[in-house]
Amino acid sequence: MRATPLTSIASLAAVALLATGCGQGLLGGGDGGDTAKTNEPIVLGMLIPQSGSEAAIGPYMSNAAQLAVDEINAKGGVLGRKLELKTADDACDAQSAAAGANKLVTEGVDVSVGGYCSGATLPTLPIFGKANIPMIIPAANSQELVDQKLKHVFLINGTGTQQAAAAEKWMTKQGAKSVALMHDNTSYSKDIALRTQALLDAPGGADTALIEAVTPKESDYSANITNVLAKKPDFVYWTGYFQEGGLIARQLRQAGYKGSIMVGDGSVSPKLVEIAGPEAAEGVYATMTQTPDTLEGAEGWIEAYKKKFGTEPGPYSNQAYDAVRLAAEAVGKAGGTDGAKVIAALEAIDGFQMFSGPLKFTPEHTLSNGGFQILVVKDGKITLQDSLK
Amino acid sequence: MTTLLSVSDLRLSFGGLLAIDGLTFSVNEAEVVSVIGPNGAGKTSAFNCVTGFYRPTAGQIMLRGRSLRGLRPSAVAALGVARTFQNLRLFGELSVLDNVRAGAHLWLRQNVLDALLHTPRYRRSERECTEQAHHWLDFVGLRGDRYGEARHLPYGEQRRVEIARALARRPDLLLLDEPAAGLNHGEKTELLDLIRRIQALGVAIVLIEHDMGLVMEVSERVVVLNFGKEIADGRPEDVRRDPAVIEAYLGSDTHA
Amino acid sequence: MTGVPDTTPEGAPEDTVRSTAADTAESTDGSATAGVARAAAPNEATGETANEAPGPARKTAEVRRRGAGRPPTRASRLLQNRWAGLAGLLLALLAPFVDATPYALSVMTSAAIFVMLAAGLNIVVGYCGLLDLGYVAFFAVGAYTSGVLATRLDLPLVATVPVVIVVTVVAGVVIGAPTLRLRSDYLAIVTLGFGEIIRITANNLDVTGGPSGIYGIPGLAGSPVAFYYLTVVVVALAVLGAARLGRSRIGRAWRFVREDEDAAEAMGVHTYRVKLAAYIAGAVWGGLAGVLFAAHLSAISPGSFTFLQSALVLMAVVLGGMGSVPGVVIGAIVISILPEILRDLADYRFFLFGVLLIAVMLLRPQGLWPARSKEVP
Amino acid sequence: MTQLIWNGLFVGSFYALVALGYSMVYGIIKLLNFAHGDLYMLGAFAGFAILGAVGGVSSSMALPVLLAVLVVTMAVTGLAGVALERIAYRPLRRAPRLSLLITAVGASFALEYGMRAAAGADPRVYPLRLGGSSLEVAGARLTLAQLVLVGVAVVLMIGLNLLVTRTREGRAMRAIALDPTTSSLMGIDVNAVISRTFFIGSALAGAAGVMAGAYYGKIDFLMGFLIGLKAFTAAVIGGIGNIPGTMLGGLVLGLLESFGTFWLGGEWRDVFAFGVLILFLTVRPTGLLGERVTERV
Repeated sequence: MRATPLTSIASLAAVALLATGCGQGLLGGGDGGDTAKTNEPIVLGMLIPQSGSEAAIGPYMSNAAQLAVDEINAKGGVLGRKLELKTADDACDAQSAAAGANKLVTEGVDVSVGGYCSGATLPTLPIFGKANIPMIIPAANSQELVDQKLKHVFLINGTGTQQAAAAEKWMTKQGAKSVALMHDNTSYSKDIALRTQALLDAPGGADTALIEAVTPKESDYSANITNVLAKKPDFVYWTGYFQEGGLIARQLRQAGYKGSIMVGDGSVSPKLVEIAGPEAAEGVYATMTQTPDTLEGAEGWIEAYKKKFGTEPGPYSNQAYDAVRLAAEAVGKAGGTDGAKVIAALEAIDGFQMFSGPLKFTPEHTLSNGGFQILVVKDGKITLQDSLK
Repeated sequence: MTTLLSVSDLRLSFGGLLAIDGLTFSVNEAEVVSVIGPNGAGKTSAFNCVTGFYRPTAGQIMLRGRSLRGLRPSAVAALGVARTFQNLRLFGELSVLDNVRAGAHLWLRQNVLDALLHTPRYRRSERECTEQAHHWLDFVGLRGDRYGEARHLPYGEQRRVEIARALARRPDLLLLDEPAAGLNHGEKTELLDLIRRIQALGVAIVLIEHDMGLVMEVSERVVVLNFGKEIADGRPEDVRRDPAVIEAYLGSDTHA
Repeated sequence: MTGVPDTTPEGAPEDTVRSTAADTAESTDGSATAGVARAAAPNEATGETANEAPGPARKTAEVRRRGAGRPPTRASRLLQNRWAGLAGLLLALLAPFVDATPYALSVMTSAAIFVMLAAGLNIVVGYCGLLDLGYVAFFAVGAYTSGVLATRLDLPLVATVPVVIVVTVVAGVVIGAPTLRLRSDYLAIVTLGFGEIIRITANNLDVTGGPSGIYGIPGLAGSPVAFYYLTVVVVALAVLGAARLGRSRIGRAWRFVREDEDAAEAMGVHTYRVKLAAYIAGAVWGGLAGVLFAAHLSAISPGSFTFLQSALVLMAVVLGGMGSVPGVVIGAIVISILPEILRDLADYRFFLFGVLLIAVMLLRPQGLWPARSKEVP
Repeated sequence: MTQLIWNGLFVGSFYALVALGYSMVYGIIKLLNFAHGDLYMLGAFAGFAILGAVGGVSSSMALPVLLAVLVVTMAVTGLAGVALERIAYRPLRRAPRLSLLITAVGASFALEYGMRAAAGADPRVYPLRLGGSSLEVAGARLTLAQLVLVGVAVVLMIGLNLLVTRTREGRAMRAIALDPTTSSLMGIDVNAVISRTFFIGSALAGAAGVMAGAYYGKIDFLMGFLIGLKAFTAAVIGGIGNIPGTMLGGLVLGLLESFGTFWLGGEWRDVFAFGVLILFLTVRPTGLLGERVTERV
């Protein structure tokens, strides 16, 4: 290319201006507004980790969501319109999440049904908010999402507060006296630990022996465990993920700890048992929302999922499934995809059946009932111990 | 004649090894003094002590009555001392001109804001800096490409650039560490001329050199080192006849 | 790069060469007299003598005429770099006319911020030759300082900028002062350690919002388009500033240090201070990029400031060409846009980056768009 | 108290094993092999693959099988280290140090994310584990497996020290560390010795990887990153390039972390470790046992 600079810049400018005619540019004008959309599909957007440290979670959620979309479409869709699911990767990272959210907005999403990592979900709130898109967040549940009191944000996973309440209830029921809380210093895990501590601090029942933070992704937690055991607790509650949870359970037992161990919902995975080893994992409790495994009457659903995707559903599959169904319900009630109307419809919902039970949102747009229950590792399998009802 | 640099009772040891053992000499303004001696006699170590690259174990180094001991090399340079290195130390990937501009670092008056805003002062100082760089390259008689990378120049030319860089510092004292090493006969003659012209600018020169012809030709005084000790200090013709010097050189020759 | 004018002296109109040579003389190391000498150089053959300089400059011109017979590509090269910059800026300014969807704007804004980071790291690594593996620490310091001040004290984000500058300068000194005396490879690990310390500290403190960070940070402009333009202008100024610093006294000193610390010291360059200056400049650039980042995302958390981020910025600098401003800008754009285009390959991204780092170092250490080694007189 | 000391020594012996490779490579070619921690990860995965190929093993045979796997893995990671040096480092031996460091960072990424592409992001669990009962010694609780691992580490380290101080090979290494040019003039095959150094250093890291896999059970593609940094810290504390110093540095760092966690809380442990690194580099860059280099200003 031997053009002079001036001509090449001029031609670039010309190309650019021509391209604006295509409609996406600044001079392209709006895209016709909602009126033209009556026969187009209703687009649901799902932001989930498809790469990065939490990449394994993504398919569980998007598959289940797709399952719900297909089921609803098979019954004729909503308001005569089909549902369509679009996913974007947030890589569990704020910047990727912002780009992904903007991508979904650009693709004309009507309702957002994604959000797994709290840290990555936070920056997407204003992006969807500005575009007047309601968000039904299936998994992310940190308190910061609630604290902003945003009108367009609804959480259908149990919150840290609710999980802490379930944990405290079970500890008291087990007659725990002195509880050690361990977290991995991520927002999700620390939040549950601090909220549990607040509940335990109330007079009566068990007391908090200490809160111990560990560095995630390490192998040796003996130093932390020495700290914990120095306080002689009779109950240890780990609120982080299964990778460390398995190691901690194992190393606690190796260090001679005889009391109870309980883990949070992030640790509920067969890998926990594998990492800890069957002996150390035996009898470990877990606080967990209802899963297909523990839900009576969900067998058919699991079958459908397996038939379609060839794998078992996993963490947050059921919440993602419910998020899509809830979105369809709200759009149907609102009579269209107008953001404000859908939000009003969501707020008005009462008794919609979900895995976690009949739905009614609190004024903060969280579940009135978290649906947490207690699981236990029995013969190497995670089974229901107590539904706490 | 006023004394410019005086070194007295300089000692330097590395671990147990005594590299310089009580060196005393002085250099007057605009004087050419050579430091000679067999390999490993401590000549370059003495240079490094004067220019702040080594910390002497004991002794005094005074430049116009100011002690140089304990100063870092750049502070020594700021007091008017410039040097070349035994093994060429050009900024190889930078242009020849930039190499010489390094000499202007100390006297160039511009600050960060000037550079960011391209103030008239910035333009003026950059202009002056480039002019000076060209001037000193002309002065040393560089024939090669001034805009290309310094490492692409032939060896002899690189030597010239290094001297031009030191001169751009506008020093009062110039330390040349074996400037004739690797030069051919014609280049040595030019070097001789160059040293005289530098001296004519009023710059004192201390020269480490193995080429005795060159040393005898340009030096006003010669200091002879052997095993870190000073064995002679005087006019070239006197030193040449000094039995201790002859012994040192013959002795070292027989061992070599 | 298509679209970057690839001019040759033959191709450029004569009058363009002449007029630009006069008004861009300041943008190179060359001076007005050098410019004149250039005009008088034999191959230029303009026949104009009006610009002939008097006295010594004239003489030097003649000497060079004798010695350095180089083809006069410099005027066109100069054009090329300046025009490349302007063309890049124009491209950035026009891009929203092609695609102004929220997604495109978000990606382009992120890319612009990343360019600023790379320009800052280029000062440290490219100019000064100091390997900084924890550069993201300054990015974090800038983002957190503005975010905390804006949300806790209800300040507009612009008002936090002076504080951010002060804090990042302090951070640069605190991190640089103890470490810059070390050998270069120790420095690499120590900066990595500092990067981790900053991130973990942000994660542990309450004032920084702990692990979930800060949310609800006000923006800097009303609409995404306006913010994009603001970012482009700020980043363009930052890139220009870094380039200008690189061509000044301090910038040359950085290169002297990179090439040979001892020789630089011998010429009176206080290498420690000069390195610290590079560090501080890098810190300020990174910190200001952090402010843009906070405004862009409205929420920041420790997860955005991991070692991976530092490595990505380094990758951009190395890939583009260490020490080369246009190279680094292109490197940064490639590194930040590529994952968006190749979202499906996200899992292989870092593997490819690693292989690419090795390949670049083995096969093309000067990068995609190398720094000029030959000087434009 | 004794528990803290034992925890520190146990973790420290892992640090020491990994740090030795760092230290040897640095000592001989002044390269900070940033990818060294990833050879530890590679070792863990190699051991995992070998165990998977061997199939089920009864628990009574666990120890001998693991020792055999350890030896094979050491050979595998050793060769990987040699290959790494040949491909990525040797062509750049005369290049500026910055290029070499950047290459090392690239190698680290390629190994980590290459393993991720090959084995997935999810952690893997060793099929064979060193469990065993625990016993109490002077108030510290330790398991037999821990004793075995520390024993293996000590044997490896003593062997290495003998190799370097007593053999021809070791003399050649030390000679190259002092002056590669002269060494090659003296007839030492510099390339071969450097290759062997990489082999030994990488094999030690690989051994540590298998031991970690067998003891802790969980392995993942990023497990080498942090321990690489810690091992570097250990090497600096002890005196990089100095073998007994590096071993000491590993143990000291393990103890510091153990006590640091106790005093400051787990969330500050890494800040504490890196703080110690920076402190050492500022105050005593030669480490505890490193000899002082000639002072140049």
